[in-house]
Amino acid sequence: MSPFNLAAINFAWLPILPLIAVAIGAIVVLLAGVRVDDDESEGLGWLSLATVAVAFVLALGIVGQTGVAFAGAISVDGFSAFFELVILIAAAFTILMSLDYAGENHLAGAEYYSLLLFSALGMMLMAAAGDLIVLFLGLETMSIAVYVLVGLRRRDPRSNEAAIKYFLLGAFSTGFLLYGIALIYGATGTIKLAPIHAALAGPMLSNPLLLLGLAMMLVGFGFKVAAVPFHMWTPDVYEGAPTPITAFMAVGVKLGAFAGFVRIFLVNFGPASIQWSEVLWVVAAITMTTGNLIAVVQTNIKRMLAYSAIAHAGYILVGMSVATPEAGAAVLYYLLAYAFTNLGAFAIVVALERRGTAGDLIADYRGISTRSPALAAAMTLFLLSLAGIPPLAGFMGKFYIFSAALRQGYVGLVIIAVLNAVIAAYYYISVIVAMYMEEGGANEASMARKPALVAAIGLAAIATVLIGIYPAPYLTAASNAYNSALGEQAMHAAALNQ
Amino acid sequence: MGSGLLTAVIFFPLFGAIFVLMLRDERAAWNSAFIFSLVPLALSFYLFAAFDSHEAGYQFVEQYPWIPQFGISYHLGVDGISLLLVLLTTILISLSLLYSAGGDIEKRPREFCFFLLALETGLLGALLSVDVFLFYVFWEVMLIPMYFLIGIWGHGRKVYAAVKFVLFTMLGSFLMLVAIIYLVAAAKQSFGRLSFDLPLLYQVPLSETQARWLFAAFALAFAIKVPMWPVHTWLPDAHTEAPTAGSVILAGIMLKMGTYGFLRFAIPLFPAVAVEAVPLFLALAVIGIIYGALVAMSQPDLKRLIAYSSVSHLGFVMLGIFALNPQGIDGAIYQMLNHGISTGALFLLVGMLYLRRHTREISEFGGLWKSVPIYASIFMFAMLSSAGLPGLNGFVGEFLIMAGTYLRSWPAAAFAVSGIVLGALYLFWTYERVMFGPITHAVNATIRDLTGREIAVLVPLMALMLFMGLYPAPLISRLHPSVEKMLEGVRIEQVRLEREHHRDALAQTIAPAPKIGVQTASVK
Amino acid sequence: MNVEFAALALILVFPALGVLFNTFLGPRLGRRAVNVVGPGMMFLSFTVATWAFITIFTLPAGSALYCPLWRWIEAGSFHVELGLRVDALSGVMIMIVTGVGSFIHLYSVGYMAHDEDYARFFTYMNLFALSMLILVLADNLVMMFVGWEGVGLCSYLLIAFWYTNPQFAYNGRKAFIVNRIGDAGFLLGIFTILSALAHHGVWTLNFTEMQAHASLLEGTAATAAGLLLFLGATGKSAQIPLYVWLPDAMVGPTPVSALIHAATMVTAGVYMVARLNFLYMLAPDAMMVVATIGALTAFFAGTVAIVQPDIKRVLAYSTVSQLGYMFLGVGSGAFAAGIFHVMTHAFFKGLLFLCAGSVIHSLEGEQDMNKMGALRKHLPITFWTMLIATLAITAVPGFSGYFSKDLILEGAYESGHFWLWLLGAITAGITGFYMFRLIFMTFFGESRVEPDKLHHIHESPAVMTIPLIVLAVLATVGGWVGLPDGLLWGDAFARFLSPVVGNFKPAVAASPAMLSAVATGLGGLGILLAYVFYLRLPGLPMILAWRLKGLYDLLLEKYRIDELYNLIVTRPLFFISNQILNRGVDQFVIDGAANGAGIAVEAGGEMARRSETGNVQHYAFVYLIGVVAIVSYYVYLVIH
Amino acid sequence: MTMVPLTYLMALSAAIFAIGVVGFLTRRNILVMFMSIELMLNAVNLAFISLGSRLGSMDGQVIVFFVMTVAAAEAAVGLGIIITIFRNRETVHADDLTLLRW
Repeated sequence: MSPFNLAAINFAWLPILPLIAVAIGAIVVLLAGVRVDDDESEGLGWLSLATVAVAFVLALGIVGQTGVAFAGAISVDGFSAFFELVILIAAAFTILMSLDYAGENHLAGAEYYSLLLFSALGMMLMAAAGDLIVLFLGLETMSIAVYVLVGLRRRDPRSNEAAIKYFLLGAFSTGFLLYGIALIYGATGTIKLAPIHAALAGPMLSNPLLLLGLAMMLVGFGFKVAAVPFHMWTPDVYEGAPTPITAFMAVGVKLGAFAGFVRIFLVNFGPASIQWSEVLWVVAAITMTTGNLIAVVQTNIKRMLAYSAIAHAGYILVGMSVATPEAGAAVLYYLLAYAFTNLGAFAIVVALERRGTAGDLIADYRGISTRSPALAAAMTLFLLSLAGIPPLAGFMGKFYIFSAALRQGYVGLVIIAVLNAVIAAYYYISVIVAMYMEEGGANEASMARKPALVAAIGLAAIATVLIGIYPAPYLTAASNAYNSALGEQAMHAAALNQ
Repeated sequence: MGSGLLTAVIFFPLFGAIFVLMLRDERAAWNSAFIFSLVPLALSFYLFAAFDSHEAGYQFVEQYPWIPQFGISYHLGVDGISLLLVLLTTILISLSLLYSAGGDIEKRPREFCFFLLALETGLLGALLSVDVFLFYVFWEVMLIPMYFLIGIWGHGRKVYAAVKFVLFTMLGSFLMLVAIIYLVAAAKQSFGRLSFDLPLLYQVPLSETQARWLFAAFALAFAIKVPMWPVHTWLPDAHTEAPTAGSVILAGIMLKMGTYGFLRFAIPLFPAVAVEAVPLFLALAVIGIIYGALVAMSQPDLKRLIAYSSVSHLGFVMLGIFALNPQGIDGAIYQMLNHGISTGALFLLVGMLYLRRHTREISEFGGLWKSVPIYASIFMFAMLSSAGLPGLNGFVGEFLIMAGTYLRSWPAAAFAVSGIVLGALYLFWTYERVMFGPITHAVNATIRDLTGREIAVLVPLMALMLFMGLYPAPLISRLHPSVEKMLEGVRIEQVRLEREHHRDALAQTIAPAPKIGVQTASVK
Repeated sequence: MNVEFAALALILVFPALGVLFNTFLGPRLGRRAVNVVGPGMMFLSFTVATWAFITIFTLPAGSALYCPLWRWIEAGSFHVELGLRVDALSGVMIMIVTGVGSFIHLYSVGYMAHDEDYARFFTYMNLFALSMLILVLADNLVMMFVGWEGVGLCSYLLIAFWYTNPQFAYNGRKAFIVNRIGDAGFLLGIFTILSALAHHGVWTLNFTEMQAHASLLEGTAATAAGLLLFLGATGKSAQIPLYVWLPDAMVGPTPVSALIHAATMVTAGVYMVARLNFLYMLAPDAMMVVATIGALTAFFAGTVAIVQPDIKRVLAYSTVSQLGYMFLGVGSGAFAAGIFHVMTHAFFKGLLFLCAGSVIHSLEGEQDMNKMGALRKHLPITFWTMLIATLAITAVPGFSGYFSKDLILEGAYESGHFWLWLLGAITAGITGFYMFRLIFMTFFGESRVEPDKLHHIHESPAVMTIPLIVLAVLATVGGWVGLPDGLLWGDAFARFLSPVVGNFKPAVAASPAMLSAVATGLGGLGILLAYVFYLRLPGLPMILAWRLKGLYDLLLEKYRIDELYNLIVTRPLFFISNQILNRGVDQFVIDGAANGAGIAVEAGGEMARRSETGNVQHYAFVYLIGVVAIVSYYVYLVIH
Repeated sequence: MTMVPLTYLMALSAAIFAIGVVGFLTRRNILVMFMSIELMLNAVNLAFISLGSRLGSMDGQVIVFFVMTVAAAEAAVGLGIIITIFRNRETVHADDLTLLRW
C-alpha cells in the first residue's frame, strides 16, 4: 500500500506519517473505548495493534530517506527510521502481552491502549527530534503517558505508589533537563541541533554555560535511561507497574530515551565529546556495578530485571562513552538485541503471573521446567542472552560494544564490564536454578488460552536466537542508521558554515 | 569449500538432541539418542582413517563468511592436535549414553539426552573451529549443557557445584574474550583488516607488554579449565556432585579443552611469552602433580578422590606442554587421551558402585573382591592404567612427558617423578580399602556384579587402554607433524632468547657480539 | 655375530597364553585344566629357552640371538623399538627364570591343591613369568622397565593373594609402593642417559647402541645414571634402604616366595647392573656405592636372620643378605661372579623356600620354628633336600654356593675393597650360624609341634617333592660350571659371560685359596656355634637372649627400621596430605578465597540495596548528589 | 529604561530553581513537593525568556509556552495520581509511600 499514497503527499509531511498514524490510532482507540467494558478491551488491543502495524509499514516507507522537515524541527534519517521501527516493535509486543492481561486485571482498556500508543508516539518523536523543543515534547509525551500507565491498576496501592514516585521524580528531572536546554540555548543561541553541532568548536567547547548545560542534560537523560545515581526510581516503578507496562518501560522508554540521548550527545554534541566522555566513563562503571550488585540479592523477579536493566544501561553507556561511529552503531545494535530479549523475559513474567502481581517472586519459579517446559526453556534462552552467552543476541551486543571500546583503548572499562558480566551471570543463573533444579514453586502457566502471549514469547525467542546467530544484516542496519544521522549533521554543518 | 564433513560431525548431535526432545517414549529417546551419537562416532573414525598423517596443517577445511563486518568466518578444520580429541569425545559420549540408559538416570531422560548431545556439539565445535570467534562461541556453548547436567541430575550440593563451575569458567572466558577482541584490534592495525582467522592472528606483531597481558588472559581462562593449581577448586565439587556421565565427560573431555587451548591458542599466539613463562608453568604443573596426589590421598569420597587425581594427571599434561619440545607435547596430547579413557572408566566404575550402594564413602566398602570379582578386576585394570603401569596407555604418555620435561629442565622432571609414587600410593591404598580385607558391611556381601550393559560400556575402554599402551605409533604419528608445526614459532623465539643471552654474556667480554648473532641466526 | 631367532617371541607367547587361559577359561574349565596349562606353558617356554640357549652355546663366543618386534613409542627423534635379545647374560637368566620357574609352578600344583582360587593364582604366576622374561629379554631400557614394573605388580598381587587378610593386603601394597620409589629412580636414570646421549644427537636406549656410544656418557652422566638406576635396584632387589618390603612379602603363598622373592625377581637388580656393566665401568663412584651397599646389606640382614623365630622370615633375611653378596660382586666389577651367584642362589634359595613350604604345608601353616623340631623322620625328602640347600648356601666346599660366593669375595678383595671383603667373610660365618640354627630347630632336637598337629604330619606329595629333588641336584652340581681356575675346565661360566660383561681385572693381588679358606673357616665356625647353641646346650640361647636383652630385642625387631620409616616418612606424609593440604590449603585458603569473593559480592549487594529506602525524597537526594558531582566536575573543568 | 543585566536574571532563575529543588527535598506533603517542581519549571522559563530576549531570538519565548503547556498537563496527571493515592491510602505524605523498596 505504501508507495502511491506516500508519493502523493508533500515531503515535509511524509517523514512524520508514522507518528501521525500512531496519533490518530491513539485517538481512535480512546474514542472507541468509551463504550467498551474494561473486561472486553481485547478488541481495542487488536485495533491498536493494527495501528502499530500501519505505522510500521509507513516507517518502512521512510527508510533510506534523509533530510529535515518542518524547518529542521524533525530530522529525517536512517537513525529515526531505525528507532521508530524498533519502538513500534516494542509497542506491538507490549500490546500482545496486554491483550489478556488488561482484561484479567480490569484495566481501563481505552486509556490503557491509547496511552500506550501516545507514549510510543512520544518515543518516536524523540528519535526524530530535530531541535531541543521537539525533543522535550517527545520526552514529555512519552513520560506523562507512562506516568498514568504505571498507575493504571487504580486499586492497587503499589501501582499508585509506583506512579507517584515515577511522576514526582520524572517531573523533578524534567526541570533539570529543561534547565540544561536553556543553558545550551544561552551558550549557542539556538535550539536547533544542526547549528548547535556546527557551533561546537574552538572556545565554545569551554564555554561555562555550555558545560553546565551539558551537565544538566546528562542528568536529565541519565534519569530516563536509569543511570546511577539517577536510577533510584527504576526498581520501585518496575515492580509496581502492571507487568506489560514494566516491559514497555524497560524496552520502549529506554529506546526512546537512548534515541534522544544518542542523537543529542553522540551525534550532535559529538564534537564536544572530550567534555563528556569521561563523565560517561565513570557513570557507566558505577551503573553497571551498582545494578549488578543489587540485582544479586533480589527476590522479586521484576525487581531483579529492573536492576538488570540498570546494569544494561551501564553497558550501553560504555558504548556512548567511547563516542566513535562504531560505538554509536554498537549502541544501536545493543538496544535492538536488548529489546527482544527483555520483551521476551517480561512476556514470560506476564505469562507466569497469577492474578495481580502474585507469582513475581523468584521462589515462585521453582520447578517450572517440569510444569511448563517450553516456558522454562524460553526463559532460559532470554536469561542466557541477557547474561551474554553466545550465540544469542545479548552476546553479540556486548561483543560489538566491547570491540568498539577496545579499539579506542578502553581496556579498563571493558574489564570492569566483563567482571560485572560474571556477577550478572550469577543472578540470571539463579533463576534458571529455581526453574530447573528446585522443586515446588506455585506458578502455573495456562498458555492454552493466550495465543497472543505465546506469539509474543515465540517471536522474541526466535529473534533472540536469530539476531545472535545471523547478526550480519542487523549490524549493517545499525551502522547505516547511525552513519546516516552523522552524515546529516556533517552536511548541515557544511551548509551552515559557508 | 570443504566437504561439509566436519559440519556434519559437529551438528549431527544437535539435530539428534532436538529430535530426542520431540519423542514421547523414554526408551525410544534413549535408543535414538544413542544412535544419533553413533553417527558422529562413525564419522570421526572415518576422519581418523582418512586423515593424512604427513600433513601438519588443517585438513577437511571448511570456510564460509559468517559476520563479514567483523571478519568472522565459519572456518572449520582438523589437525593432528584436535583429531584424536574429536575421536575421544565421540567415543566417550556414546559410551556415557549407553551407560546412562541403564538405570543411572531415572528422571527426565529426554532432557538428559538433549543436554548430553548438545554438549557434544559444543565440544566438537570448539575442537574443530579455526576461527577464534567461532571457537569462543562453542567454548561458551559447551558450558551450559554441562551446567544443567550437574545441576539437574547431580547429587548432594549439586546446585552449588554447578554454579561454582559456571562462574569459575566464565570469569576466565570473559577475560579471554577481551583478549581476543584486543588481539583482533591489534591485527587490524597491522594488517588493515578485521579477521578472527587463527592462522592470520598467529602473525600479529605485538609489543612485549601487550603479548604478556594477552597471554595472561588466555592462560587464565585455560588454566581454570584444565584446572591448574590453584584455580582447581571448582573441579572436586563439580566432579563429586555431577551424574556419572557428567563426570565422565567433564574429566574425559572438558578438562582437555583447557590444555587444548594452551596448545592451540595461548602458546602459538604468544610464543615469546610462552617461552618466558616456562619456569612458572613448570612450577605450577609440578605443584599440581604433587598437590593433587597428596590431597587425593586423604579424600573419603571415591569421586572426590578421582577428581583430585585428575588435578595431578592434568599437572602432568601441563608439564609436558610446557616442556615445549616434541617429546613433551606428543606425550601431553597422548596423556590427554589416556586420562580421558582411564579416568572416564574409573568414574563409570564408581558410578556403578554408587548405583548399587548409593554411597561413595570409601569407609562404606571393603572386601568387595569377594562379592564382585569382575568389577574388582576391571577396576584394577583401570586403576593400573591410571597409575601409568607400563604396557597400558598411561605409561606411554607419562614417559614421553617426563622425558620431554627432563630434556627441558631435569629438576622439574625429578619432582614430577614423585607423582608416580604418590599416584600409586593413593590408588592402591584406595583399592585396598575398597576391594581387599574382610567384608565389613553386610550389604556389600550381596551386591550384584556388573551387568552385561555395564561390561559392554567398559570393555571398549579397556581395549583402548591395552591397545594404546602396546601400539601408540598410529596415534602419535598422526599428531606429531602438527606438534612440530606448532613448535616452529616457539623454536624461533628460543633461538632469539638464547641469542640475547649470548649478547648479555658477551656484553661483559670483549668478544665481538655481532659474530655470535650471525652464527645463531644461521642456526635459526 | 647376531642371528635373528624369531622363536624368542614364543618364550613370551606361552606364558601370555597361560595368563589369558587362566583368566577367562580357568575358572570355567576347572582345576585339572589349570594345573595342566599353568605349569605346562612354563615348561613349553622352558623348552624354547633351552633351545635358544643351546643355539647361543653353539654359536661363536659373543654372539647373540635377536627378534625385533614392533616400533613402540615414537616422538620426533626419540623412538623405542621393541625387540628381544638373548646373549650369554640373558641366556643364563632365561634358563633360570623358565627352568626354576617351571618347577616351582609344578610345586604350586600341590601346594595350592586346597585353595579354591587356584585359577587366579596361576594367572598371576604366569603373568609374573611373562613380565620377568620381558625384563631379561628386553634389548632396551624402556622395555626392561616394562618388565621391571610388571614383576613389581605381580609380586603385589601375589603377596596380597589372600586379600581377605588386611595385613597381607597391606604388605602387598607396601611392597609395590617401595618398589615404585625405586622405579622412580630407575625412570630418572633412563632419562639421564637419554638426555646425555640426546645432547650429542644420539637418540637411543637400546643396550647395544648405548654400549657403542658409551663414551658419550663419561663423567657425571654415568655416575648419576648409575646411582639412579641402582636406586631402582635397591627397591627391586631389597637392598638398604629399600629392603623393608621383602621380609613382609613372605605372607604370600610359599611358591611365590620361592620364585619371586628368592629365585628371580629380586635378582633383577643384579641383572640390570650386569647388563649395564659398560655404564658402571664408567662410574667408579657408583660402583663403590653399589659394592658398599651390597656388603652392608649382606651383613646387616644376616644379623637380623640370627634371631628370627619365623622360618620364612629367616629365609627372607637370608635372601636379602645373599642379594647383598651379589651386589658386592657386581659392585666390585666381578659381574660374572654376581650373575653366577644369582644362578646358584636361584637353585638353593628356591629350594630352601620350597622345603620350608613343604614343612609349613605339612604343619598346616605353622611357621614358628619354636613349634617345630624333630621333623627329620616325618619329612625325609624335605629334610635331605633342605640340608643340601643349606650346605650350598653356607658355602660348604663342593656345593654350588661355595663357588659363587668365593668368586664374589675374591672379587671384592682383589678390587681393593678390603673392609667390604671382611664384612662379606664375617657374613659367611653368620650365614652358617642362622642357616644351621634353622635346620637344627626344625628337624633335630625334640619335637615342639602342637600335639593336635602331630598325628597327621606327612611328607608332601610327589608333585611337590620332585621339584625339591631336581633343585637339590642343581644346588649341588650347579656350581661346578665355575670351578677355580686351573681346576678341570676352570671358570667356564665367567668365560661364557665375558663377551658380555667383560673380564674381571684384579687391582690387588691375592691368593684365592687363602681367601676361600678364611671364608669357609668362618662358615664352619658359624655352623659349629649353631650346633653348640641348638643341639648341645639348648638352654644357652635363652640365657644369652636374657643377658643381651637390648641387643636381642633390637635384632628381633629388625633394628626397628619399619618404625623409623613410619615416623619420618609415612606419618608426616599423611599429616601433610590431610591436615595441611586438604583441610588447610585446599578447603580453607583456596576455596575460602573463592567463596569469600562470592560472599563479598552478596554483602555488597545487601548494603547497596539498603539505599533503596522507598522514600521518594531520599531518591531525589541521591539524584541531587549526582547532579552536584557532575556539575562540580564541570565547574572544575571551567576553572582549569 | 535601563536593562537588567543578564547575569542578574540568570542568577535569579538559578536561585528560584534552587529553592524549588530544596523545597522538593524538604517538604513532606506531595502536593507541596509538586508545587516546588512547578517553581523549578518557572525558574527555567525565566531563564528562557531572559536568554531569548538577550539573544534576540524567538525560540526562548516560544519554548516557554510549550513548557507551560507541558507543566499543565503534568499537573493534571499528577493531581489525578495523588487523588487515587489519597483514595486508597488516605495520605499525601511522601514518607508513608514506602511499600516498594529494596
